[in-house]
Amino acid sequence: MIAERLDPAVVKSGDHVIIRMPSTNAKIVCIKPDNMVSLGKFGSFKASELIGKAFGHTYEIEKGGSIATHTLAGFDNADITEANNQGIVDNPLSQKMTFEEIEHLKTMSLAGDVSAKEIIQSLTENNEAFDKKTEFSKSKYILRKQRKFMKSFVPLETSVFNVCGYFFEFNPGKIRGIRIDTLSQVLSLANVYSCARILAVDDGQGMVISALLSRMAEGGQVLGIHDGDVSNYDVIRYMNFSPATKSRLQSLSWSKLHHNVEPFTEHLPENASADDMAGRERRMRGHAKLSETLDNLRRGEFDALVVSTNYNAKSVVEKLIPYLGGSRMLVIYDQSKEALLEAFDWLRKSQSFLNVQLTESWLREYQVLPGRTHPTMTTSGGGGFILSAIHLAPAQQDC
Amino acid sequence: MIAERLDPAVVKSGDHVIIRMPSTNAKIVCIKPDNMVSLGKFGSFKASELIGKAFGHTYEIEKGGSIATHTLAGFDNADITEANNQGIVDNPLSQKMTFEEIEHLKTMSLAGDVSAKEIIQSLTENNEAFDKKTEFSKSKYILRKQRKFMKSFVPLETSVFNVCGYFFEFNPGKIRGIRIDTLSQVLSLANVYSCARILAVDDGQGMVISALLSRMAEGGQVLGIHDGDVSNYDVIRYMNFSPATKSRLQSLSWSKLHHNVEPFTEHLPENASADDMAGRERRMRGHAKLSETLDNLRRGEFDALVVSTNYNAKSVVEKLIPYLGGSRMLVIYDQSKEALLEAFDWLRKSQSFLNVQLTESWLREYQVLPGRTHPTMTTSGGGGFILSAIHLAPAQQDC
Amino acid sequence: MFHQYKTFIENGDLVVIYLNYDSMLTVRVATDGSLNNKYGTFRHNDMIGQKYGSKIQSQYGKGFVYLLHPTPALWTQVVPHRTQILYLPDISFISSYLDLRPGKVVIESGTGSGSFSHSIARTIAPTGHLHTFEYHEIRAEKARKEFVEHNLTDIVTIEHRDVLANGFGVTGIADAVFLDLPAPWDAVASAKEALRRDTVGRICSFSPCIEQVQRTALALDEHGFADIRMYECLVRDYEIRSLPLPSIDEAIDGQKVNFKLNKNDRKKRKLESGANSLTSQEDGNSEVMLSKPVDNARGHTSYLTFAILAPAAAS
Amino acid sequence: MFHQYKTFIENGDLVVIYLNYDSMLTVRVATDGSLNNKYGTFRHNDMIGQKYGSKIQSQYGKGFVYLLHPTPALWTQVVPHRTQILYLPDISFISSYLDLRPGKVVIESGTGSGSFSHSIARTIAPTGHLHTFEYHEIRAEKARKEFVEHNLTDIVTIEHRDVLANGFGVTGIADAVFLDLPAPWDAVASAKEALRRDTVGRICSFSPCIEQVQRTALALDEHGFADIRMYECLVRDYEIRSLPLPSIDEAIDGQKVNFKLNKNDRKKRKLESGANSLTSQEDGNSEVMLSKPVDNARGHTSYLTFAILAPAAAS
Repeated sequence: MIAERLDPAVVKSGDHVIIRMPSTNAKIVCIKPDNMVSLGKFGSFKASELIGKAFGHTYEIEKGGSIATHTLAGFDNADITEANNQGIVDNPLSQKMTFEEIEHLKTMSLAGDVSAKEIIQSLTENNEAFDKKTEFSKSKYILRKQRKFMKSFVPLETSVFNVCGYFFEFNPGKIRGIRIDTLSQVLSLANVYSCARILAVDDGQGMVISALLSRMAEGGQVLGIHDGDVSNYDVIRYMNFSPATKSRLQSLSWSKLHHNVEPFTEHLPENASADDMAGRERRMRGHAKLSETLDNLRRGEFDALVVSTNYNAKSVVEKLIPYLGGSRMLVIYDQSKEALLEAFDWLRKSQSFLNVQLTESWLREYQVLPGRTHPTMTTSGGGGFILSAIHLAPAQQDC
Repeated sequence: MIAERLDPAVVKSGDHVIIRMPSTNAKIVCIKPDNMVSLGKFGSFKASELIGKAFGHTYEIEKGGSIATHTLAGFDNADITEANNQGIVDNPLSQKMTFEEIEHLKTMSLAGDVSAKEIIQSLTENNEAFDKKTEFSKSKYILRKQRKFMKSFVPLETSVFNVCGYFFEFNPGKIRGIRIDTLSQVLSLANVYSCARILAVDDGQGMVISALLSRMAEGGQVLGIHDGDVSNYDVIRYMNFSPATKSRLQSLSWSKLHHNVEPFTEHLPENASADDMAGRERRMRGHAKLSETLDNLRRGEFDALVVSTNYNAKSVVEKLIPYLGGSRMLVIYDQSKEALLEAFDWLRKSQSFLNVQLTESWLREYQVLPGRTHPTMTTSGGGGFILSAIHLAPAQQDC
Repeated sequence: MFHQYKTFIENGDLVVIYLNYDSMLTVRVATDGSLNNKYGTFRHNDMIGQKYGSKIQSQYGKGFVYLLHPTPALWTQVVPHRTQILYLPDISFISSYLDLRPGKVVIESGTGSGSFSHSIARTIAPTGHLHTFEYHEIRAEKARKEFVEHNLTDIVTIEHRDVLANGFGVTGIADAVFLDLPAPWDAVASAKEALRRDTVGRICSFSPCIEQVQRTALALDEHGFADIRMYECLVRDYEIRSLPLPSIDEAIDGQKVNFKLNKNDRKKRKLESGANSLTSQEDGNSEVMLSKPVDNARGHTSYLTFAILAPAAAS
Repeated sequence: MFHQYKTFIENGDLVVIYLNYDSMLTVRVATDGSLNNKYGTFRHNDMIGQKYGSKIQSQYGKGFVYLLHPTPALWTQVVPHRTQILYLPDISFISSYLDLRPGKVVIESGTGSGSFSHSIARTIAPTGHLHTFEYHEIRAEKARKEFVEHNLTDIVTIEHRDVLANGFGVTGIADAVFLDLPAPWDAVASAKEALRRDTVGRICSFSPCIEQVQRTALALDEHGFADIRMYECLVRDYEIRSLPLPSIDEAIDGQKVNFKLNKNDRKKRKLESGANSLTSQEDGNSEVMLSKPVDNARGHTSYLTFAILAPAAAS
């Protein structure tokens, strides 16, 4: 009953890992044994140090780029009601250490000669106002300084949740602004499951296709239709997918949609060079792959059609609907509602779709701390829109 | 320093009052001494009974249509953690009273022969499962029954907040779907204040104009431009405005926008009848009023232009912008974002506006009860969109 | 059915009968069976051999219905509500956060009406497993019956059990734990016990009230869970209308303008099933497509509290 | 200035200098004064006599700025932040809920940075009065100075006072009380004391954390306030972009498509002030107007807890 172990227990050499820093900044790095991983002002550590270590822990960077597990503090009990105390006057002069002294400590910290804890201790001891602060203010002060000086980080798996969150925050344009809640709804609405055959258009560099692949097992298949000659599904390379998972993806250029595959007829002259022969081999493999992909497409009856496109959505859907099976889902994502309205209207007026819905997802994160629970003060403006519908089977002619 | 007393201390004869019922249903009634006010299944009471009584209290309807102040129960302390108790099996058979017996009680209650309290007591005493219920379930059960049987109500003032809330809930189409948070933002953005001169287009039956008038004092003025021959600002009649407040409103038909006022030249024949003379008087007053209104419009330099229209928003704004002063606000409301996009684009490209903003308000209500605090489970889908901009003064020619 | 699509309807299959967007039901197709509703009598024999997604006529051509393939999303819309159920936005977000994929082992408590269970099973099949626990005996029985009818018994094990008193009875096997309990904090210790310790374990607690979140977060913190984060997820539905937005010049010229809502869309929706009739009335070409949020929306379902349990020992 | 518009700028007036949508400042115009910024030197003498809403050139024609009339909404954008301030959505909603209108008497505590105070004063002028209390002495002094400079002293009285310890010092005069305090529950009794009892009194408490709401609601209930309701209000800003949305036929035909964002709008915005140059580049006509929420938004300000105090005796 215990299933195959899927989750990476520890960081492996060659993995991509998301490194979350105390500033809540993050970066994706590829862990190669000989590299140093630089976290800017949070220091650098040897990638080899992380190999074999568990995800989800907090590690502190020590002298020489080694790392050690860091114990997290639990909830503190500072009281919000003291947050606004009458006597305190904000004054940068209450810090007795000079700018130069603090800079010196920072340099020593980067070199690993002094720990963040020691810096923060120095700062608080030399801050005249610190003792006058309420517990709430003290806690806030220390947290702020920790974010500034702690040379610690948490390695996170490149799961769909984490990768989508990473790009949404740091490069939303790359993934067409799809937020993880919206992406999750795409997966649910499209009824993605282990051995589904899915037709997909993903002009967001493969974020959607990565999510589809992550839910696939043996028998599952994703066929991605892309513009240009080669697909740009860059996001996939961060996912640490197994070769088996990667093999579930086929891709086809729009320009080949109506392509007729002729038999492969290239003949080499008798005294062909090794290069010529290798070239023919390559072209033959390409021909076979294209032929196979087109066969797959034209077999039709796909289990879902999932679209995130820079083109006119209605024009895309019109072209691909013939390949979608009956009682299967059409799911279209876009950042703008206006980009979906024409398709929405067309789907509703068509006799081939049921349950046509245009929805917008709404997500809210909270800070949960004793006495200080509230929604986060800043948030994303929006996570995108989904247009979905149930596709009907064409009327049968045999009765 | 104590200002003029504005709020109605008690219900006056002829007032409109919002009656909120235990079901959270509500209705607006006009309190006339000889009328009965029917609240359907919650009974009827004599309007005269409410005259002189204070707003905001809960009144219970007693035998013969009299009313008495009802003491509200405070917070109860039912515990949500018991909400889902294992032993309870929902079973309508646990009620020992028959359908007929309960109906009989209801009839007696409507006649005032038995109080809601007594009915609920009968129901709980005859419910076998009641004692097995947790405190949470008991509290929920009683609240549900109170909503069904309590013949009580709360009279509310027809303030802008209450009237907008009433129509938004029960007839949103009438007020073009404007929600009170959005309407409030219109007032702030337009910088409405006591003696402002405001140009307004309100195709939502006067909800916006009512809100503008409510913020006016001596010196303030609202000029409403409407389609058709006469304005339909029906909402105003619910507001219990004083004659002085009502006199701050002028209105003008769009069809008169370019009207040239000629001197009033109607002469009566020597032996004119009383009717003829009255007619001439009426037409002369109408002529004077139109003339005055057009003078006011053409004086221009209005302090705000506030628009809620069924017409193309850009076409409306283009016509009225010449009458708006410099450094004054243009504020346009609509239910649909799409209806504002053309005007948005036009304003941004124009050199006559600064700070062009398209916003959507978001409002959330919560249930706050000990141990059971959460946002309300159902809500309105949206409250509308506001397009606003600062209007610049035309470049001066004199330098 | 729920984790394997079919193309044709066969005898014994479960079919979702779609009347309109808020009226669906399920039937198990049986030779010579029939379904009666206000649109007429529909013979199961007419369904057998049809493709999923087909429209079939009633016996005397009075009306029609659509035959849909069961999916967890449709099941959520037709499941008999024995409790408050989870809807698609929460289901989707929780599934992603808990990183559910084929092969994962999941614990759910309580089972409730089984709406989420079907979705979890679909996502972790064919190699994963869901252990779901329900302390209300009748609900547990009903859910068990559904899992059998839906051929989910190889993916789902349901147990009638008071997990607050007795724990989950498993140790170190779960990739993820989902709690939908009135007092989730009392299940945190058991959840920790049930989670794997060789990799990151994940937990989600689903509670409507903020006070439950506050207590659960404290319990998670006390038991060594980390990265405690809380979210809410909802969706907003939009409708579109085609409306004329005439220039104000028409009013200035004194023209009468008809602002009536184009009722086409509403008609179209009604015609999704029901009486046969025509629907292809074209829009006036002066109309503009306007969208707005549907008037009444779900304002809250529950707060979603997540945490991770880092592996026992960092090597 | 804040409750009476003027048309022309005179010596001694307060003017909001608008550089762009997120950069504004105020100056008090004085004969022979000047303002220096990166767009050049702007002479006050050039401002005097101009209409509010005019654009003026810098001394050597290098750049320009706009001269705006002060309003509470603009003041909210330029006010020196001595504390967290209230923004327009909360200000608007609270003002409506508390039914603020000319003639109302309002109590506010604390004054904070005075953002809301200016708005209240504008709304209740000329016959209403705001009593505002601030327990932080320096903040109180700064606010007092602003009220004097802004000619609000006939509408606003500010007092440096610890209202938790000493109450508001007034009885039965207020139509509405607004609390923005870390421990608002401790001010509920004083608020009740300050409210009129001959008509419906209204109270609003503004608190960022839900625990504050929970305690305040209990205190309101204990002190006999009724109809305790809690809200949150935010706005979402939209931006529009003109983008080409070509038919997929172009990709099928193998054409290269340029999806680049039309930068016009951004350019336009930059040109709101600053260097003189041209801006009237027309959009390509194949582009579609698309809106989307601005990427980063305010996710929370505070919870707004309201209650009413019904009149003392129903006659």
